[in-house]
This record gives sequence, C-alpha cells and structure tokens, in this order.
Amino acid sequence: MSESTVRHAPAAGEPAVVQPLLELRDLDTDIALRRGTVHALDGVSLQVMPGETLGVVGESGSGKTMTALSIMGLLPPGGRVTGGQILFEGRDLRSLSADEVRRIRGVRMGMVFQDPLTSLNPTMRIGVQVGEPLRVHERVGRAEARERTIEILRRVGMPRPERIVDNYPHELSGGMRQRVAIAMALVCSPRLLIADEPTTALDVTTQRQILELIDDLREEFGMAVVLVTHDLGVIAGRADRVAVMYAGRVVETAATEELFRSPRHRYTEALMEALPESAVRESGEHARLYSIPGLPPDLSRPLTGCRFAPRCRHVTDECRTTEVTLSAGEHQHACLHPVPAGSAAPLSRPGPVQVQPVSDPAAPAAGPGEPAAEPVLSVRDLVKNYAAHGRGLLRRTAGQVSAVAGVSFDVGPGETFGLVGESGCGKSTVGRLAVGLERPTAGQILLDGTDLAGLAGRERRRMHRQVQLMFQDSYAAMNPRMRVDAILAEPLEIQKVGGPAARRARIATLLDQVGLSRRVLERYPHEFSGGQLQRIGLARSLALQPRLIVGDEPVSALDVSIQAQVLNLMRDLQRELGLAYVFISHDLSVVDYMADRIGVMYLGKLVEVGPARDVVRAARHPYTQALIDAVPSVTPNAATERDGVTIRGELPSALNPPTGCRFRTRCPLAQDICETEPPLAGDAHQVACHFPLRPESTAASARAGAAA
Amino acid sequence: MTTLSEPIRPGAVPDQPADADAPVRGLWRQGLAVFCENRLALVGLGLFVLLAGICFLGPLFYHTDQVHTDLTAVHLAPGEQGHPLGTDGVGYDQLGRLMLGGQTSIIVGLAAGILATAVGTVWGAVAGFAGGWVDSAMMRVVDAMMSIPSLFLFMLLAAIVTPSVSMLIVIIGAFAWLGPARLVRGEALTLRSREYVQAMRGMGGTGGRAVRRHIVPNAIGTVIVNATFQVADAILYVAYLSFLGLGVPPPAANWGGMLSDGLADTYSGHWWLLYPPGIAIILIVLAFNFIGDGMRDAFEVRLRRR
Amino acid sequence: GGGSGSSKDGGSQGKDTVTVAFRTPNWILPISAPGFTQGENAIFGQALYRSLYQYKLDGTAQYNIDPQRSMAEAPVVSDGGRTLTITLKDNAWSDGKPVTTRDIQFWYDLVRANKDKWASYRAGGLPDNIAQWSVKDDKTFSITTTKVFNTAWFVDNQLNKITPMPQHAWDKDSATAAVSDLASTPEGAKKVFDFLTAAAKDPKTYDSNELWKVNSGPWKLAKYVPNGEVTLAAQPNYSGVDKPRLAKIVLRPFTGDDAEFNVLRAGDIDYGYVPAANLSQEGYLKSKDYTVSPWYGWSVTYLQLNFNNPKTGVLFKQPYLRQSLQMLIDQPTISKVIWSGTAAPTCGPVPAKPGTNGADAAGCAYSFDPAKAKELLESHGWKVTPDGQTTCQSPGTGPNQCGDGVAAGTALNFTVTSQTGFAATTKMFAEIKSQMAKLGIQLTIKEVPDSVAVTPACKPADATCSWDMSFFGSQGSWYYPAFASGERLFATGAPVNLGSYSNPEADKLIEATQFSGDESALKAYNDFLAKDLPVLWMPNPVFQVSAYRSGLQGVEPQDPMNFMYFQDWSWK
Amino acid sequence: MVRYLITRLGQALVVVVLVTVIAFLILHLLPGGAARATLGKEATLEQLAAFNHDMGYDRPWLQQYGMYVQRLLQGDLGYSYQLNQSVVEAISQRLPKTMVLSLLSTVLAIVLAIPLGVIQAVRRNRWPDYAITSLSLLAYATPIFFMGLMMIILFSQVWPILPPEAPQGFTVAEVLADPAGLVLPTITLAIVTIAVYSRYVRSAMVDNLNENYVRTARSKGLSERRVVLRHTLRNGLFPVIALLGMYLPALFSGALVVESLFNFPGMGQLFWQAALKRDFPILLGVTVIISIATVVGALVADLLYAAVDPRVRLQRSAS
Ligand SMILES: Nc1ncnc2c1ncn2[C@@H]1O[C@H](COP(=O)(O)OP(=O)(O)OP(=O)(O)O)[C@@H](O)[C@H]1O
Ligand SMILES: Nc1ncnc2c1ncn2[C@@H]1O[C@H](COP(=O)(O)OP(=O)(O)OP(=O)(O)O)[C@@H](O)[C@H]1O
Ligand SMILES: [Mg+2]
Ligand SMILES: [Mg+2]
Repeated sequence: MSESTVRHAPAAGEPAVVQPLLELRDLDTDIALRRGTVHALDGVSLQVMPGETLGVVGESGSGKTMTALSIMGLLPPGGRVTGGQILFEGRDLRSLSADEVRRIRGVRMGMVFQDPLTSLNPTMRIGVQVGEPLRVHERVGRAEARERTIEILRRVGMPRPERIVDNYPHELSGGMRQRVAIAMALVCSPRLLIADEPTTALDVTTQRQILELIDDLREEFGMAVVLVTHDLGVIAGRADRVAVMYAGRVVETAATEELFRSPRHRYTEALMEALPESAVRESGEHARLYSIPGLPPDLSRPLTGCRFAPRCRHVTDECRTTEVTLSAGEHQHACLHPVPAGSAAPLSRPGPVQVQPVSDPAAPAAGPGEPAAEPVLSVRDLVKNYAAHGRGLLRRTAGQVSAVAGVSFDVGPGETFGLVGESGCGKSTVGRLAVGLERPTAGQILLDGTDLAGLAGRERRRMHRQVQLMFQDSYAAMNPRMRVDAILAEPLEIQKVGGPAARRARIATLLDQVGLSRRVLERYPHEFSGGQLQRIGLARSLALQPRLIVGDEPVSALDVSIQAQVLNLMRDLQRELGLAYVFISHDLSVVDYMADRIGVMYLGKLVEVGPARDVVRAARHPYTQALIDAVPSVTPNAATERDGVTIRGELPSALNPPTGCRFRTRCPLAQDICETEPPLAGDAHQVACHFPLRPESTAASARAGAAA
Repeated sequence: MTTLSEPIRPGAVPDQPADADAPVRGLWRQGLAVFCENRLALVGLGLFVLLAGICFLGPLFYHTDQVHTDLTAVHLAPGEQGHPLGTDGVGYDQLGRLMLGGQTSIIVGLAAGILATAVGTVWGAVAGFAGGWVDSAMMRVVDAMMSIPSLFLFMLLAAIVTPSVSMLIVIIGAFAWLGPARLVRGEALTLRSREYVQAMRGMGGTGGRAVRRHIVPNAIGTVIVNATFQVADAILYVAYLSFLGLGVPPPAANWGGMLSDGLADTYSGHWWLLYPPGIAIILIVLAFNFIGDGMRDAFEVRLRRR
Repeated sequence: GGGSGSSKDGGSQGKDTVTVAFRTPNWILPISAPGFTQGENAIFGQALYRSLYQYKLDGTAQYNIDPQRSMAEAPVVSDGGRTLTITLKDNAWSDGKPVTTRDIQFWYDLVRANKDKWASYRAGGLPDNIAQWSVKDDKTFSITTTKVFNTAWFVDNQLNKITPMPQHAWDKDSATAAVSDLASTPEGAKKVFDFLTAAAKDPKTYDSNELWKVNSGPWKLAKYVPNGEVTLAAQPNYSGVDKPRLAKIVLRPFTGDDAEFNVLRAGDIDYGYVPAANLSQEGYLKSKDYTVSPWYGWSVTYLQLNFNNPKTGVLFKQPYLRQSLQMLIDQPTISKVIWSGTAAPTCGPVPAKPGTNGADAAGCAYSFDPAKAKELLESHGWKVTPDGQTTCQSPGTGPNQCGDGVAAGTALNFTVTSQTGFAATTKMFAEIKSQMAKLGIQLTIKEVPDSVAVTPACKPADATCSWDMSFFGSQGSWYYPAFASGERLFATGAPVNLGSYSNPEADKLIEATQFSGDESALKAYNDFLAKDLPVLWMPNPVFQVSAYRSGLQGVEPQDPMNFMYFQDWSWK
Repeated sequence: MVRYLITRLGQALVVVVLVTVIAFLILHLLPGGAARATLGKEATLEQLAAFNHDMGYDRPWLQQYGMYVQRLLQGDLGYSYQLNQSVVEAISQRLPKTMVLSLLSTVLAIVLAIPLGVIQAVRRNRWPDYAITSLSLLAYATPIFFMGLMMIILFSQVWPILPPEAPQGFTVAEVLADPAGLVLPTITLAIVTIAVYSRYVRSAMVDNLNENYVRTARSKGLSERRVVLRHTLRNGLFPVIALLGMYLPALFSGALVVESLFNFPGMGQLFWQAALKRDFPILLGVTVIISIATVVGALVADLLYAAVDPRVRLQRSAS
C-alpha cells in the first residue's frame, strides 16, 4: 500500500488488510511514588499502521510521554506497565524477554526525546553516540560505523557531517542536536519512530525544518511515526491520524482532517476553541478565548466516570458515574454527549489575506492601539552589549554579545505591544531593560517621559511602581520558601505602601482580580500548578498598580487551556485597569491575539513594527513572513498551501553578528546592497528591509496620519 | 578529614503538585516526613538521643565519684565491686567516666561545629555577595588555609595554646569553617542570580533585602546540613588531637582522650578502657552523619516540584 | 635498612648482631653543642670516642672511676688538693696512632677557646676553674685548679667532660688542609672548632667523612641515616680491654611508644623498652623469651615550685605549706599502683644508691599524711574546707598565722604545668589533684609538650613568671653525674634552679660538697634539702623498663648514668 | 588555554604566599620560644640568647619573614637545629615515604571506591546501597588510629601474618622492597578514603543516572551494563578527578596518624615532632611543601578534569 493512500483518508477496513505495526490494548501504566501511585495510563488503546503518522495530543500530564515510554519500556523509576498488551509486529512486548525487547527497542524502534540539550551524552563524541546502536546491534566495525554515521547525519541534513562526528553535543545548536537525536534513532532504520515533543524546545523556524525532516525521512524509510505533542498545529500539519489524550486516557481518535473538521469529544472541541487562532477576529477587537475551567484531575486518586466531566460544559450526572469507553469505528470517541457530527468546525480561520487593505472603520480608530496619548514607555535606540565571558579553557577572544542593537518603539497607555522573534534575539533583554533590571549600554528608556538613566535612589525605587515584569517561569520567580501571602506582600513592603492591614486588604483584592481563593495564601509556590502560579505572578506584578507590565513569555510554559485562562485574565485586567503591556513571546499566534501592535526582532534589531493584523496578515519583512509561514496552523495540511518564504539555517551567533542587514545571511532575497544596514522605514507599519515584500498598507499609513 | 557533606541528591521521583484544595502542609512538616522516610536518619537520631541521654541524664541516676581518685581500686574488671564497666588507672568508675567524657565530646562537637558553620557562613556569604576582587581575595585565603592539612593546623594551635575545653572549641572552630565558607559562597553565587531575586529587584528591592529575605533563608538548609557534618568531624578532631597528646587535660575527660589513653592499655587486658570509648565515638559520629544525610534529603525534597 | 624485611628472623641478622630500639643520635663531636646533650648522643659518643674517665657507682672504686674502661689512671692529688696529676694508659686510635696528652691538650685548647659554644660550659666551671694546665710528657699531664675543690666532686663532675680527640687527624680548619698545631693558638682553635662543628652539623656525612673514621672507642660507624637507622660495627683495632663481642649493633628509632611496643611484641627487636602502661605484658614478653628489667637511673624526680611567682610565690615560701603539700603526695602508692612499681619515692636531692631502689619511703622526711597536712594548715591559720576552697583566715607572721605576705582570704589555687604524652604522669597528677582537693587545695593541671620551655627561671616582674608548679620528670627530673651534688639545681641562681629557690643554708652546704673533701658534706646537704623542700619530691621513675632477648648477655647491670656499653653484650 | 593556565597559576602562587604568611603568623603566636625547647633545661641564658640570635628569632617578625621568603626563593627552607639537618634534607628524606603511602592508598581507594559507588547508585535505596552506605560511614566514623590499632591487633598479633610496622627504608625503592610491611598502613589509610570517595561516586552516579541522556542510551537498546559503564560511569567519574586534588590535605592528615602508628617516619611525623619541640623551620617547611603539593595537585586535577570533560567549558562559562 502506497504512502499517499495512507496519507489521505485511510478508508475503513484497510487496517484489517494490513495488520497494524503497533497496537496498544487497554494499556495501564502505574508509577509508584513516595505517596501513593500515579495511574499515568488507564486503558490506552491505539493502533499505528505501517508507514503512517499517528499524532498524539493532549495537555501536559495527559500521559503522552508515558504512553511513548511504556511502548519503549523506558518508564521512570517506579514506573510499571500493569495491564494490557503492547503488540509490536504482532508480538506482545510484555511477554518477551527483557533482552528481546531491548533488541527490538534498538533495532526496530527509535525514539526522539523532547529536550535536545539534555538527551545527548555530553561527554561522548557525536559520531560515537550515533554509531553506537550499529556497533552494538549490528556488530559492525568502528570504521564502517563511522561511515554509516556520517551517512545518516548527512541524511538528516547535518552540514559537514564528517566534521560534526568528532564534535561534542554542547558544540552544536539546539536544532542541530535534535537532528543528531533523530539520526541516532534512525541509524538502524527502524520500523517505528516515536517522537516525543521533538520540536517543543525549538524555534518555529527550526521546528518547521525538523518536522519537515521527519516527514521526508518517514517517506524515505517507509516507517511509521508516533508524533507526540501538545501543539494541535503541529499535529494538524503532519499526522495522518490523531489520538487525543486526557488524564491518562485516549478520548478520541480519528483521521486528522476528520478530527479537525468535526471533533466529537467535548474536550477536543474545548481545546480547539481555546486556541488563540480561533478567537482572532478581523476586527481588532478579538473574541474572548474559550478557556476550560479547572485543572486536569490528579491521577494518583481513584477516578470514576468521564475524567473530563468536572471541566465539561455539557456534563450530566451520568458522565460522573458511568465509565465511558471509546466508541467503535474509524472515528472513535469516549463521550456521552459528543458534539453532533457534521456541526460547523470551531475554527473559522481565513487564509492569508491579500495585500489590499482591510477597511474596517470601527476597530482601529477607537482601537486601544491609538498612540495619540503620551506613550507610557518609549524606547529610543536601545543598545545592550554583554561581555561574552571567557569559555573555560579555550578562552575565546572575549568579544561582546550584541544582545540588543538600537531598538526604538513606543507603548501607549492601555496598549499591548507584542514583541516576537526567535530565541536569543534579545526579547527578554529588552524586557529586563524596560523594567530597569539592567542598565542599557546606550539609548534611552522613557517612562512617562522621564529617563530611567537619570533616576537614582528613591526616584528609581518609585519608578519600579510604574512598570513590572512578569516572568515565563513563575515558579523560578518566586522564593520557594516564602508563602504566597509573603510573596504578594513583598512589593508593597519594598515600596512601603500602606500598613499591614492595608496590605492584607490589597492582597485580598489582588486575589479576587486574578481569581484565586483566599486559601492559597498560606501555601508555598511548589504546591501550585503552572496556571495558578502564573496568576499569582500576575497578581504580584499588579500589586503596585503599575501602568505597564512587561510579560516575558508569560504563557509559553502553559497548556492551551490554561494559557487561555491567563490570556483572558490579562485582557480583562487591561480593560479594567487600563494597563499597558509589552507582551514578549515567540508564539506568533498568541501575540497576534494579544497585541495591538507587534514588533518583530531579529538578532537584537527590530526588523518590522506595525499594527498586529497588518504585520501578521501582510508582513513586509521576509523574516516576518518566514516566521508566519513557519507557525504550524491547525488547518489540516496547511503546510501544502504554504508557498511563502522558508528560511534555512539558524540564528547566527550574537557574538559577532553579520554586518548590514543582520538577516541577510539567511534571507532568500539577499543581495549586495543588504550589506548596508536598512533603516526602519514607514509610517505606521515600518520595516527595515531593502526589499520589502509589500508596500505599506494605506490603512496603516492612514491611521498613522490620523495619529500625527 | 574532609566532611562527607557533598550534595547527594535523592531520586528524581517528583511529587505530585498539590492542587489548590489539598490540605496545607508546612515546609517543616514535609521535610520531617521525608526525613523520617530515611531509615538511617531515624537510626542516627535515635542513637544521638540515646547517647546524649545517657551522658547528660545518666549521672543523675548513676552516681559516681569522678573527682576523687582511689588507688586501691584501679583497673577493676567490669562487675567487680559494683563497677559495671570496671575502673580505670586511678580508680574512676569507667561508666561514669564515659558519661562525663561524653558530655565533653558532645559539647565540644556541637559548639565547634556550630561555631565553624557560623563563621564559614558569614565569610562565604560576604564573599559570594561582594563578588569581584573582594570575593577572590577572601577565597584565596580559604584556599590557602585549606591547602594546609587541617590536622596540622590544629596541632600547631594545640601545641601553642594549652587546650582546655573552650580552647579546643575555638581552635577547631577557627579552622573547620573553611568547608562551610566555600559551600555557602557557591550557594550565594547561584542564589544571587535566581529569578526571584531578579523579580524582587524589579520591584525596587535593595541588595540587603535580597540577602535577608531570599538568600539566607534559602541557603539555611545547606548550612544546617553542613553543620551536622561539621559536628561529627569536630568530635573526630578532638579524638585525633588527643591521640597526638594535645587533647583536653584531666580530669576533664572526653571520649577521644579516653580512647587514646586506652590505646596504651591495648595489651594490658584492660579492654574496658579501650573499646567502650572507641565504640562511643564511632556511634556518635555515625549518628551525626546519618542525621546529616536525612536532613539533606529533607531539605531538598521539600522544595522539589513536579 | 633491616626493617621488617629482616624481622622474619626475629630482628637479629644472625647471631653477631643486635637490633636496639634507640633514638637516632645526631651529634658526633665529643665537644657537645647546646641542645645536643641527650642521652643517645652521650652513648653514641662513648661508643666512638671514649672519655678520659668512665665511672661506675657500685662504690667499689675510688672516686667512682671505672678502672677498666677509663683511659687514664686515677689522678694523683698534690699540694693540698689543688693539683691533680693524671697518667694515661696505653691506648691507640683506630688508625694505630697512640693516644697521647697531645690529644687531651687538643681538647683543652678547643674548649678553652670556644667555651661559649660548649654545652657543658658553666661560668666558673671547667675550664674557668683551671689555673694551670701543664703537660709533662706524652703520657702525663697535671691540672692545677683555682681553688681547692673536693676531689671526688672535681673528678666526677668536671674531669668527666674531658675526651681525648685525635689531634693528628683533626687539627686543621678545612678538609683539605694539612694537620698542624693550629689549635694551639686561640684564633687557630676557633678555626678548628668551627671546622669540626660544621662537619658535625652535616649528619648525612657521618659515615663517610674521613674525620670520624679515627676513633678511640670500641665501635666504628658502619652506616648512618639521619633520623633513621644507625649501624655500629666492631672496631677491629680497638685498644681498650673491653673488646666488643658482637660484630654489629643496629640502632632503630621509633615514632612512639605504641609503635615500639607493637614491634617489640612482634619480636622484631632484640633490645627495646616496655611503656609504663604495658608493664602487665611482662608475662607475655617472657613467654616470647624476653627478659624484662627496669633500668634505674642515677636521678631524682621533683615538682618544681616557682618561688618568684608574684602571686603564689609567697605561699611557696612558707615551709609549713610546702610540707603539707609534700604530705599529700603518696609516693609509695603512686609508685606501686600508677608506675606499676617502676618508680621509687624520692626523699631528697641525692639519689638512693642504685639497686637499693625499694618502693618504700622509709627514709623520707615527710611521708604521706593528709591528716597531718590538714592539721599543719589549720595550725597556721587556714580554714580548711574539704572539696571546697581553703582560705587564709589569720594572716600575719606569727607562729600560728599564714605567714609573711599572705593576705587574708588568700585561696590555695595552683596550676601545675605538666608533660603531655605520659599516661602515668597524667594519672599521677589526677591522684595528687584529688588528694589536694580533699584539703580544699585547687590544683589545675595543664599539660604541654615541653614543660621546661614554658616554665623558665624568672624574676617576679617577668611576664613568663606566671607559672606555679612545673613537672618534667616523667623519665626522671634530673640525672646526676657520678657525684650527686646540687650546685646546678638548688644553689641560688643555679642554671637549672627554675623555681629560683634560694636558701643561704643550702648554698653553704652545696659549697661544702664541692670544696671540702669531707665525705659527710654530701649527706648533710641531702638531709637539709630533704627537709627544706626546695621542690616537692616525687616518685622517681626508672629510666626505662628494658626488654631484651634472654639470649643476650652483658646487658645487666644497666648503668645508672644511662650509658650503654654495647661492647659487653653478647649472644649466649 | 594559556590565559587560563596563567590566571590559574597566578592564583596558586597567591595561595602559597598566603600559606607562608599564615604559618608565620601562627608560629609567632607561640609562647615560650623555641630556644628553651631546643636547648633543654640545662641551657644557660647566654646560650639561649646566642641561639635566638643565630636563628634570627630576636628580630621583628616582618624582617624574619622577609629573610625567610628570600631564602625560600633560593630553594632554602632553613636549618633545623634539633634534627641537626637542613629542612630540605629532612623533608626530602621523608617525603618519599609519605608519597608512597598516600599514592598507594589513594590508588587502592579509587580502585575499590568506584565499583562500590556504582553498586550503590545502581541499587539505590535498596539493601546493597544501605549496607555499603552504613559500612562506609562506619569506616568514616572510626578514628584512624583506632582502626589501625585494630588492624595491628588482628593481623600481626592475634593472627600474625603481617608485620606491625611499615618498611624502615628511606628511599622509595627500599620501601617498596618490603610490600608486606606496606599492607596494613596502606589499607588503614585507604579505608577512610574509600568511604569518602565511594559516596562521591555514588552521588555523581545517581545524578547522572537521572539524566535524560541515560534514557536516550537505553532507547538505543543498550544493555544496562553498557549504559552504566559506557555512558554514566565516565561522566560520574569526572567530579572524582577534581576531588582527588581537593582531598590531598585530608590524606596528609590521615597519613600523619598512620605514620606514627606504624613507625613510618614521614612528613606527618616530621611535622608532629617539630610541633612538639617548636622546631619552627621544620614546621614552616613542611607546611609550605605540603601546601604547594596541594595547590599543584588541585591545579593538575583541574586541568585533567578540563582536559577529559568537554562539558567543563560550558560549566565555566556558566559559573
Ligand atoms: N517520573 C514520574 N514520576 C511520577 N509521575 C510521573 C512521572 N512522569 C510523569 N508522571 C505523571 O504521569 C502522568 C503522565 O505524565 P506524562 O509525562 O506522560 O504527561 P505528558 O502528556 O507527557 O505531559 P507533558 O506534555 O508535560 O510531557 C502525569 O500525571 C505525571 O504527573
Ligand atoms: N547575562 C547575559 N550575559 C551574556 N549574554 C547574555 C546575557 N543575557 C542574554 N545574553 C545574550 O543576549 C542575547 C539575547 O538574549 P535574550 O534572552 O534577550 O534572547 P530572547 O529573545 O529572550 O531568547 P529566548 O526566546 O530564548 O528567551 C542572546 O544571545 C544571549 O546569549
Ligand atoms: Mg511529555
Ligand atoms: Mg527570553
């Protein structure tokens, strides 16, 4: 059976003909803990056909990794498969001897893990690591192993593989390491590749490269792939069939298009509605995200009935009591009150709009993006260089890391300014500078017109009331030994606001604002889930009633459903308190949803600034376009429609960045002139490029005119 | 000797995040729970309580004359004339002597260990915070003293100042602080760059506050754990000094001294002068090491998340 | 090094060798430099360079001179005891050259020119007290002293220092220089002395340097490792009568008593010693065919009192107090129980004749008597509170008052500076402390590695004068030369009178021992000091308890003056 | 590389200088000077004065220090009056013995500690782990001299198969010529070291076994054996290398005791005797030499570590 047939809508009955490569039957996995056991998987059943890609989605903790690990037999300490079968090529792995399983694991299966930084042996040469399976399982000689290693590395698109084999992991970039990991998994040309969040730690542009690589290799090797991810977009683009997991169970499986067109399980439905894309409206005023209330259940407790019931909109008593099993058929779901089949898809996402401006008088004129008022924050030619500290023994000529190189932008009151860009482009640095955590090398930061640089002592301290930072990892940003009340009181104490009583009152209101119960006060940070912590973090940054909050990837660490909660909260508070946000993220869709205006950074420079929708829908800078294209869309197989710019390679080192247009080294349109640095030109939708993709949309300029 | 106080991380079996409605459990209670799961730690605690009890409470019930010698009743074997552990070379009751000596050993151990830890903590913290040349200067001093074997240093001092109990404490304290100093400095360096310190700075907080509210509370665990090992080592040091003839002079007895005196009796058949103090030392040092391990687990686990 | 490698055959490499536990000697020149007067150096020296006279204390010989070993006949006294004429016996250096008065002259020249660098020099002592030194011929010379000395004293305590030195080999100022009469002039003597001293300060060349190859003693140096093993080999052309019976003596140092005893027990040495604490092991050692025999020294042991201490000095000056303190020291029992019988009571400055060393204190002026001591204190106006704080109630100089300079309420608190590293000593002071406590006298014990170093003789003003009592007698406080007079111990301002004891009566008696020929002088002196207590008399431990293979003959009698005559030793 | 070396050497130098200063200061706290201790109770005041003058003890200590450093630079550590030996001689005579002892015991310790630590880590929190942990702690808790004595009693008295005394030779060759004599001292000294090392190895291994790359290795179908030996062990051992340097002083402390117990006059003995007799030149000399040894040891260990462990760069740039 040919690839393509599998790829497109596998007709019913076909699986009967071909016997599945991998089949899980009622798989139960427990993990023994200090206190009780976690029933990580409970009756998971899956099928993977030869050569097909099965996507496994679900929010954090739903059991995706455990499923993968159970198959591989690599459960963490205390982990055990307690029931069910793992049929691989017809044989139950559980019934085989450890040694056989080991061989199968090494030869017939391959696995790619989430974190490329830690999943390679730091002290082994790349070549040795990649070649090891050959030496062990196929007993090939050193020389041959090396040959084949170089070969496989070349096939995963590793530049100069014959040199790379002798490098150590830490000498490679994240993307490169992930390629190495893939090569390692494929070196014995397995039948099944399990990729657990292979791209979660990577930039969109790199992510796209990796995903495409996996696709190509799958066809080349004719192997099956289990693609584990929490990103619906990734699945939509890549998988043939999708299994949605929730709380250790598969709640729905279907062919990808089928699933995205008409999800049946209420959880799947909710997930999709929670996606920012789904709420982006053409009008500037985006719809409120649907957010799933509550948290996934604690799997260490006995659960009855539908596990999603507590958070479900359509729940009935029945759901809470009766065990729901997967329905039969091609599109299976475990829901008592499924979405009626064939109802309109929750996603009404338009394709990329054409260049002609959208003339929508309502939104922008009154839009909060209106930069008429005196800007809260205005950044002028901001520069930040770090002394690149010597690298241990081989002290490279300690140069300078140009983290931020001449960035200028304004943020009006009540406005949200989005800052996007690949990892390492200087987003966080800008953020830290804006809140005065660090002093700029050059340039100005004006808060309400006053220059931070000028401030000292009391003024500087008072300044901190105006602007607050919100961290990506709130847990790391909270003293693990402080109780929440202490944490929330700290800013007030520092700024000497009010007396104890007043502070207590203030804290109470804060909790109300972020929607947490009073009971959290005497708890410690480690007792909260990510979403809750993010709320507490938000509450803390609100404590001083700042006018501006700089959010450094405030939702990047969260699941879609939780992310929706936080995003909504932030927007609500903005509306209530007239806050201005600088919203830093590498996720375009989130920024698109949140921001009024977006600035795109590349290697410490702003390459494009403009109204959110113009930047996203009508990008002018090739880099922006590339970013947009790289963002996996939940529209199934959107990838095929993509024509736009795809960029190769990765972000150059900020140590000695390219001269002129810093993007030119990766730019498909680059020419000699690009060696001179382009200015940031335009009225409202500015771009720093010698060859903008589009002229500035009149609407944008018009708005700018109005502003002036 | 070096302490065993290198970080031994317990298994990475994470705790489930307690969701918002779970009962509130204080950090100390959680730590205690973990501590109690470490059997050896419990054994250690038990041992310590037992020994300390015997030494400090024992004399209340078991009265012996540890002041006046009795040359008519020297080297009595255990049991003779109602001396359960016999008598020593000048007729002191050995059991009573053990209690007395235990008091000294435990007191010296605790005091010296705590003193050392205190000094080291301050030194390390200052160095870690000041950073720059101050840091490197302070650390060079530590390196220098560390590169002289501690026992040698103690010997020098003990040879200079005739050791009394208090002197011994000072001497050991004066040189055992190096380990803690390094430890705390490292801790300080890492803590200084923690995000929650940054966050606090972002609210306009001062460095002083960073130290008071964030660094110290977080370093305290490491410090306490280290202190227990320091205590254990201090007790050993006293033993070594006694062996080298630089221990506490009579009639103040300490286990180390009794042991090294006992060495002379190795072949005299007066086993009760050699083994009891030897075993006592081993037990007390063991106890503190076990406790230290347990505490380390406790302090680490109670902060782990997911 | 023989070491444990050879230990399999029980230490002795064959039957003509003996392995001895022995601290490594580190001075070879017969003129000892300050700080190099330790016993091992003396024995080592005698083995290579015999001194003019050698002594034995069995009372048989005139002036205790050992007629066999000595290199000269006993001196002939003339003109009222001022002149002594000495005739050498026929002896030869190991290189065959005869030993002549020239060699003694050579010694005298060097000593005279460099007395300040000579350990044994005392102002007024040799050579200051020699008015005239005249050499008659190769074999006879005579000494005329400045005053009339008690001949016995002079022979035993002054002439004992004379050691003939090979002028024909040493009288030069560099290894290459030719031998001349350099030393006959003071300047020359200085040069020669410096040259020899330099050589002596280079131990690693002891067994190679030509200088030391010319000996007068029964042994020659076969192998010398600084601070390590030293091997003596029989001197083939030894001219003395006491020819060595063994071919080799191996002297092996030990890092400590425990180490030594472990090795002894394992039977790896032929001659060692038994640490006090292990005396109960006698049986075991006997079973391993060792003979255990205590080595009594010509010594006294005492507890020094600091009469110059600004605070407690006045107390020590009260005879009744010294007496009561003495009465609290139970010498017989301590000797028996704590020293396991290897110590004997000291009753006075003159040691009991060797051998008569019984554990009784019959002859002592003050025997152990707490009751009497209490009474004594009370009768002198002290309020005695047992296990409390005894204080002076009626100050004053009257017969029943505390005495001159003792203020009312003065307490009896003393600190004794004792030695570390001697279990018996530690126990002994524990005992004494407890006895004193019973009379409300508080004794604080302070053990230091070297008590002499921190308790110097001092003036009340000195900062170093804060010490009360000092003990350094774990192996005997003082070893006498043959004539046990106390001019260096108890005479006013005497060098080793650390406590600055001063008593005109005593001084007079000490004078007498030195200057009157009267035999009873020594006894008078002894009886007076025994009563007056310039120090507190303490049990006098044996020099050591030797343990040697029963097969080894000639070890006994062990010389009370701590010499070892290896030449007498032999295997059965 | 060069830059790093230079800075590192610079630090080392500073440390050594500081050591001399510290030692000097301590020595000048000594009451009752060296003179009496050296010349004994019979010495006259003149002799004492002469001695102090010759040794320069009557000068202000800064001046003394100056002179000392001067001579030190010419490799002259002074002269020990009591040993009647130049310090350099005295040390060079004993250093080999201590070296042999330390080296042997270290090697032994490493050879035993690594497998023990590995077993502990692999069987973590199961009985082998508890057993070894308890045993090593027991070893650690036992004062060396007590341990050594037990050894002697057992193996050369009760059951006489080994000599109670270390070889008496003074050269390395002589010492090694009598292996039997080395057994007890080496083991005694090694036991504590084993305890320390094995626990370091254990913790390092535990850390590494929890690393992701181990999971990756397993996913390649490697046998547990290979995973532990080929992947984890190497990484686990690197920190131990660094430890070797740091542990040197402790080793000397141990050696000091062992030496006196087994009649093995090495550096420790030298120092101890000197301390008792206030032999300043020796005390200073030994201190300086040992601290130099330590500093160099640490340096070497560092370089070695850096050389073998590619991660070090990262760590350094991080630190
Ligand atoms: N090492 C472990 N020890 C104990 N419980 C674990 C461990 N790893 C995961 N779990 C629990 O098992 C359940 C499933 O975890 P799993 O890692 O499979 O979720 P996931 O879908 O992979 O989440 P994520 O998207 O964050 O990777 C969760 O409840 C989690 O808390
Ligand atoms: N404290 C620092 N010292 C040296 N270099 C730094 C420091 N902080 C950041 N950099 C460098 O500055 C550049 C920008 O870092 P920054 O964290 O701002 O990027 P980012 O956009 O936030 O990346 P990410 O999306 O991963 O957070 C990077 O090359 C980084 O290596
Ligand atoms: Mg996962
Ligand atoms: Mg960032």
